[in-house]
Amino acid sequence: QPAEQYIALPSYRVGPYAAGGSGFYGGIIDYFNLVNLSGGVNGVKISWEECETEYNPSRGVECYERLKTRNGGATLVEPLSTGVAYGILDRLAVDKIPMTMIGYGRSDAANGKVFPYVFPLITSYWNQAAAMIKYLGDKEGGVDKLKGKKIVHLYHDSAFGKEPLPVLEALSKQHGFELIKIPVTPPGSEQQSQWLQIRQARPDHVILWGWGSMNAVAIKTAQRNGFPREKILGVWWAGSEEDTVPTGDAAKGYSAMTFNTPGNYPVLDEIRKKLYANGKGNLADAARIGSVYHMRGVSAGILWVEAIRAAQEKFGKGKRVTGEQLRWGLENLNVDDARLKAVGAFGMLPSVKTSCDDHEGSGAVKVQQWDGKKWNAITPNWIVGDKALTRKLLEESSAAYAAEKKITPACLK
Amino acid sequence: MNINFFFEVLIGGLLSGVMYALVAIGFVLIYKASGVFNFAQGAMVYFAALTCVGVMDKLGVSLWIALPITVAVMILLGLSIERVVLRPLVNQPEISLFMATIGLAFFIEGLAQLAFGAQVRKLELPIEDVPSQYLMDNYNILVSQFDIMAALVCGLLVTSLALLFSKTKVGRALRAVADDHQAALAVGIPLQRIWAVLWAVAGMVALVAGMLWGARNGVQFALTFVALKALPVLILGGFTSMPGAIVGGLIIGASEKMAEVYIGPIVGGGIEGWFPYVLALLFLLVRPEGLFGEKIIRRI
Amino acid sequence: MFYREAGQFKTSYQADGQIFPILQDRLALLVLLAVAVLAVPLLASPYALSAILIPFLIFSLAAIGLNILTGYAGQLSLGTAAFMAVGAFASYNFILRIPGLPVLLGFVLGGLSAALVGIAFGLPSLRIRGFYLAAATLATQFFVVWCLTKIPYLTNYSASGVITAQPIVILGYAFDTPDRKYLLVLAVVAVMALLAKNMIRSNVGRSWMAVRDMDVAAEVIGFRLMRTKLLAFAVSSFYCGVAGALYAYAYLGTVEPEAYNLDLSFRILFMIIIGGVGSVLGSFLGAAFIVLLPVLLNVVAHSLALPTSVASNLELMAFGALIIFFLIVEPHGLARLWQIGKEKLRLWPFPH
Amino acid sequence: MTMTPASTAAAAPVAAPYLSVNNVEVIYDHVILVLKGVSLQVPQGKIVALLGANGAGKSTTLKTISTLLRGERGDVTKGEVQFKGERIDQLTPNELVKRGLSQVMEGRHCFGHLTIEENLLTGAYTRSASRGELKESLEKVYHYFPRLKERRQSQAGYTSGGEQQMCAIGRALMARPSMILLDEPSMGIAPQIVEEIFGIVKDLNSKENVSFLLAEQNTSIALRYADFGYILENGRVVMEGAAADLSCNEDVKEFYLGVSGAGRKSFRDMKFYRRRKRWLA
Amino acid sequence: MQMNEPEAHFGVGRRETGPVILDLKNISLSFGGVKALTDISFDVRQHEIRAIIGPNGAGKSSMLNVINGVYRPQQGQIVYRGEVRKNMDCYAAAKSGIARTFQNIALFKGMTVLDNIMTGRNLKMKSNFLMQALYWGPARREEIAHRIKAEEIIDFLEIQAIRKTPVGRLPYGLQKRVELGRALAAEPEILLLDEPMAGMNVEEKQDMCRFILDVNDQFGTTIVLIEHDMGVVMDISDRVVVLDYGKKIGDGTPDEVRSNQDVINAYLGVGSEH
Ligand SMILES: Nc1ncnc2c1ncn2[C@@H]1O[C@H](COP(=O)(O)OP(=O)(O)OP(=O)(O)O)[C@@H](O)[C@H]1O
Ligand SMILES: Nc1ncnc2c1ncn2[C@@H]1O[C@H](COP(=O)(O)OP(=O)(O)OP(=O)(O)O)[C@@H](O)[C@H]1O
Ligand SMILES: [Mg+2]
Ligand SMILES: [Mg+2]
Repeated sequence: QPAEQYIALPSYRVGPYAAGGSGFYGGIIDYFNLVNLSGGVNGVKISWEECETEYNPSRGVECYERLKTRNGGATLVEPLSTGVAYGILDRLAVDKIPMTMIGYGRSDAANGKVFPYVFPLITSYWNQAAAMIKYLGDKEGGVDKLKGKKIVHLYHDSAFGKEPLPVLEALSKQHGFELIKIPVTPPGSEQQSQWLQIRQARPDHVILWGWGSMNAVAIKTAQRNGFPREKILGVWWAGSEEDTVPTGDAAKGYSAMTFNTPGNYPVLDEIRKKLYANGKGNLADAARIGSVYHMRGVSAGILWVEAIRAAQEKFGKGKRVTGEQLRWGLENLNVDDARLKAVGAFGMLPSVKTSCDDHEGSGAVKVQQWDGKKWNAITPNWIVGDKALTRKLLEESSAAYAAEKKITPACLK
Repeated sequence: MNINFFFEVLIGGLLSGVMYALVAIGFVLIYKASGVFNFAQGAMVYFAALTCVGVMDKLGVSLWIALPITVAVMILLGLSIERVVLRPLVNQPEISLFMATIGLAFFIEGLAQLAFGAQVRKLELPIEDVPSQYLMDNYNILVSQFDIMAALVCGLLVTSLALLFSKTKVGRALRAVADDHQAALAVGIPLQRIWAVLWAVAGMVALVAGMLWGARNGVQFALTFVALKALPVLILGGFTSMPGAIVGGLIIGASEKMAEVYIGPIVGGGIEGWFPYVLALLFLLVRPEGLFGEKIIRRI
Repeated sequence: MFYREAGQFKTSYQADGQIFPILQDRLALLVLLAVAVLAVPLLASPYALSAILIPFLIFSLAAIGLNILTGYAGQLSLGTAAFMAVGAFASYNFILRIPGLPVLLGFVLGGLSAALVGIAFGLPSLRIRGFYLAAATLATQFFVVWCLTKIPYLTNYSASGVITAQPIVILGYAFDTPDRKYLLVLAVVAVMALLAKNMIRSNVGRSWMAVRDMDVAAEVIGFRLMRTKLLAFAVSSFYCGVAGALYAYAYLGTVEPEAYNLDLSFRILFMIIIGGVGSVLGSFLGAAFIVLLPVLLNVVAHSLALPTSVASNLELMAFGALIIFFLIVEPHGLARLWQIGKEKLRLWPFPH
Repeated sequence: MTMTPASTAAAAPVAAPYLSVNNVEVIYDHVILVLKGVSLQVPQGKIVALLGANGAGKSTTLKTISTLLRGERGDVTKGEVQFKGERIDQLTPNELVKRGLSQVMEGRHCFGHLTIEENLLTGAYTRSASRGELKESLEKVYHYFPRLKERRQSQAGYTSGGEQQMCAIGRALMARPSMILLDEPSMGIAPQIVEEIFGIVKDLNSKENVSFLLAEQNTSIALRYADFGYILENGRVVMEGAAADLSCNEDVKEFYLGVSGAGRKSFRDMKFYRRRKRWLA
Repeated sequence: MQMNEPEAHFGVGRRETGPVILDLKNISLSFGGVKALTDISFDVRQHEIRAIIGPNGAGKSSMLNVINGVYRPQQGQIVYRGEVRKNMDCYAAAKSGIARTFQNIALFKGMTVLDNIMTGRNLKMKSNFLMQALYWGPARREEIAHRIKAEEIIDFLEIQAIRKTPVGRLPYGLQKRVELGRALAAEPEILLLDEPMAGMNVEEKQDMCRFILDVNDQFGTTIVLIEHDMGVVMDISDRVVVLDYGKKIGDGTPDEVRSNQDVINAYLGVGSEH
């Protein structure tokens, strides 16, 4: 029996976040299928198993525990849920299974010395926040122009929404803009008072740090209160079709962060041609190919496959790598533009180069804008914020974690 | 204090309250008729809205054709709920019935997503959710015209249902059922038929709520959560009162917005989640049966 | 045939007052405990231990807690997860800030903090009843989670607002593997279940049930309503608090306040209703049902080779349908079903 | 023991039964066997009394007939019930009331939140009566129970025990049934009113040809007004016969009427606890 | 205790009626517009059996509710054991030895007969809840001691066979008996009985009378009794008070009351042969 590279996918396809889950995991699986069609990674096929978590930490842990021992042992896991990720965080090093947290989770996990098995790939919340301020500054004609401006941070009142606060606060002090923090109680299906407050404050920009149904409501309520959507900048969890389509025209002009450039790419064409044309696609609705969540899933797939490839380079080509070895692969990832071009995804995601110190590997993002039908990138180049600042915060925070957990920070081999 | 802003907050709050009341009505309907707290109301709101847009999508028809189809589906749903879930549970402990509605909620949620998929959809009603120009120009007050329509619909619904309950013999029979299933059966009230009708009506109310909330927030799973907004309204207004639902809605809506805007910033904000509950709770300490709820009879 | 009461005469009231008056039941329980302590850690896979049995036991404990309040004292509550959160976050802070504090004592202090919060939020129950109270307890749920996200001190100023449970070390012995954690949880749960059983067969338990069944009459007989209800809130919250601490320490490890959301409260409530309101055994059965059923359904649905989203939705529907099915079969829950089964067995083969 | 069930057969009603219960067996909660094959008949236009000690199964028998058993987790495992020559065990209570069979449940069961008058009006739910007719029926009930008229606007939950009992009976009358199942109508009612209630029963019976099956503990008055009687013990019919015959029976006299040889004994003079006598046990 | 042995009753003489133990003075109670009690005064002597009779809605149950503090009278005074109380509260009443049964049975439906009776003894239990949770030492001994008392009552009332049955499943008549048991368990000084014999046949009433008389004889418990069966009332009570429309219309020995014209008009009816 040929060796298979088995990956655990505790996914969610029902419940409040089903729309995101089905797009993201659909993208991953589409890419896996594509790779397998062309013979796998150096002949090693990728296999995976899904388990419904309903975005619930307790069920997620059960899924992880169940999936991890199947098929000779999982070599990678991605729950796409902060709660589930935290629930299994402690177990990873013991089980020797790396976990990626693509675009979510605690930002300080990028410190591989403290979190050897955790990979917040591409970019973390802190770098995103820094990039957002940089973008807003650029829009004004330079970050120094932010002085005296008012920026509202409208956030999901949870750990997720509060995560960027240290960065935003530091930057507000540094650049002299006023930061107004307005929380929205989850799930955020009513935001009249917040938007009245915003209208009252007359801010120059609104950062929408939202998740789930909160986003559509925010945009709709902004419209209802006559607040220009052009002044709203969402996080990447507020920047998918799922967030804008239900608002109809209200989202026209609204922009959001992303780590994928919207558009069409050869890899997507291949997915269409080789999979969906033959009824092998994972999405129920082929129109969602290339949507934000789907592309995010494809990107995850690409990075993982490249990590497998890297690990195979080191530990033996054409052989299944173990979780430990794949961890090495993830830590020594170098997906540059050439590599991206080779897999048909050049420009779709930033180049990613990881190391023990930097499990994130990039920190570059783009801004996209909704034109009423689809997302369009409005920054031609990848934006990177004040990385020195985020690095400092990262060191402090992960050191505190290490102290609490009695971990001696060190790089794994 | 900026008085204009104050009024905006107040009016915005009142109108949000109307939206809550819309959902609360569905709860009152079922509670009055069976003494059961219908946990599945939120799921029904989602189901109704999703069915409507799903039908539009799948069959490619207009809203005006999809609506009657959805109405039919909701009626069918109501009838089957009575037949399959409630009938075997007549005269059982309230808490078991409550639990059954929870099971029902899961079932409906699964069914809705199975039939029409989990993706978020938009629902466009002929009326746009933008500030009313007229009010803006003449009174310099910002009110969405959509909200005004919602208030009208809600008022109409409450009035007609309140009349149903207070003026007809069915209304009286329903109150009897809520008091004592067994005795209601004994006097010949056709419990089954009444429940079937009521659940069908509750389905319709859910449809109205689903359309309005769906148009406002998009048709998505989170619609099931709007029930959480309706609960404080219910306890404040009283589980058994139609007018209570609307008055409670207005009070809750206005006061939660006031609290968020004027108290929120002092304590770090985000108090909208619990403030209505605490408010309703404090109120209950004064009147344990809510504003218009039926007095709880404790006698030996 | 083998399950008989006949011939077992009680010669003392002490014997009759036992938790399991029937010999076969006592033996069965002993065997069960022996298996749970000796065989399970050896035989069960780490998966079964850490993903099924540990949460099952923890949820059972929380369900016992809620059952004390709702099942025995008749106060419907939807704030269980909040009390669990208080237990977890309080334990975390006590252990963090009092150097050298034994972990178990930390759990107890966590439980006591939860009990205090329980008493505070139980006060309205003196006037409010039924679904009104249930809806009002949601205030606890939202308020507590709000506090935990708003007060950085409680999460030790962690930027992401999560806490990371300290390693469990008791008397120098580290409970760090699934089987050790399992044994620790098992011990805590078994002891607390026994205590609950004791309370229920004594005067406190009777006072709770009296208040549940008819509070006016209970007052006339001489139970003090306020005391009884608040005690129920306190004890129940204590149980939930300890369960919450175990949930953080022995199960999740790293938790955010959101892990103790309304959804969790509801899950615990499902457990007691499905298992049996007013039954300690029911708490266990209900927890097993709610923990295991989704897993089973998940395995079944995903082995059918259906598209995943279809399988997931079917799973949800089957879960709902089974809840309804069991309620129709026995509205008083699995515990009652079990009891009826036993009664039939007792009479078998001569049913009447 | 002078009487065996068989020997009473001759005394059994001769008219075609209006209501007949044939050999029903009832189990509660799947395990508690309560009725062990009860058969009885009510001929049209007659009053039949169902007597028996606490727990004999009288209420269960009545609930079996009115199919209210389902709501209490009781199952009819054997036997059948016929009303006007049709099987009714599968019908809903609503259909039964429409066919003219009403039940007054034991233990009052008024709708606490409804006023007395509203309670009475719910009784007429199955009738499609005009306002005037309803008013007339109401007046009739008020005529029977003037006390109810005084309390018509009070919520039933706040009325006295006896008032609730009257309300429950009045409510059943509002349906204008042709057959009424009365479960302990005299319970908690002042003696004068008890006489009146039985007077009403007789009245309805003779003037409007309403048949009655009444479960009653007050044996003396029940036998005074009834045409036939059944005695239930432990879920079985142990004796049946014309009311007059039963009241002459020595055992009935001793155990149900409390009179023996020398007439009624004072309650104060009962020096012994009665060892309950059972025909079959 | 051997009260379940019938022989024991021979030779046990009735206790002498003692001094006034409970004195109700000018009690008035109304609910909104409904006047349940108007200016009622009567007393209860130690060891006596005091009956309250009257038509439905006369205010009998309300009277009992006033005595044990469920209702607060708007006017009037209660003198209990020489102490003046404006009104009682339930707990104080129970604490000072007043127990009762209810017209609409107020048993704890989900509990077994035994547990119901044990609740009656709650005021006599001293161990705190921690001890009970541990079920240890004194708590355990106490529990067993009270269990013995409860079993005596069960024997006395002849309900051994149903001791472990949840009371909700019992037929009406037995529930009444269990409720009496619960009241007796408190070993009260005054026992208030609200229609204890409703829904019983003669045989059962005879037993119930016997129970009441025995309690009265053996423990000297004072009994206040509401009952509609005139046979019972006239036979076993020492004095009878008659209420009608919330007013007192008669008070005296059974014979006096029986011949009181007001009482005959309002309640007994002419030709009542009881
Ligand atoms: N819901 C129930 N569940 C279990 N057992 C029941 C239930 N209802 C009644 N029983 C049992 O059935 C038997 C008969 O009860 P039933 O109420 O029919 O008696 P009854 O003759 O009406 O007595 P009473 O004169 O006291 O009203 C009793 O032993 C009782 O315990
Ligand atoms: N809590 C209350 N609220 C309003 N009215 C009440 C309340 N309690 C009693 N009443 C009224 O007071 C009057 C006396 O009631 P009570 O229960 O004392 O009568 P009773 O003499 O016991 O009658 P019965 O023999 O029918 O039980 C009744 O008319 C009743 O409706
Ligand atoms: Mg009966
Ligand atoms: Mg009374």
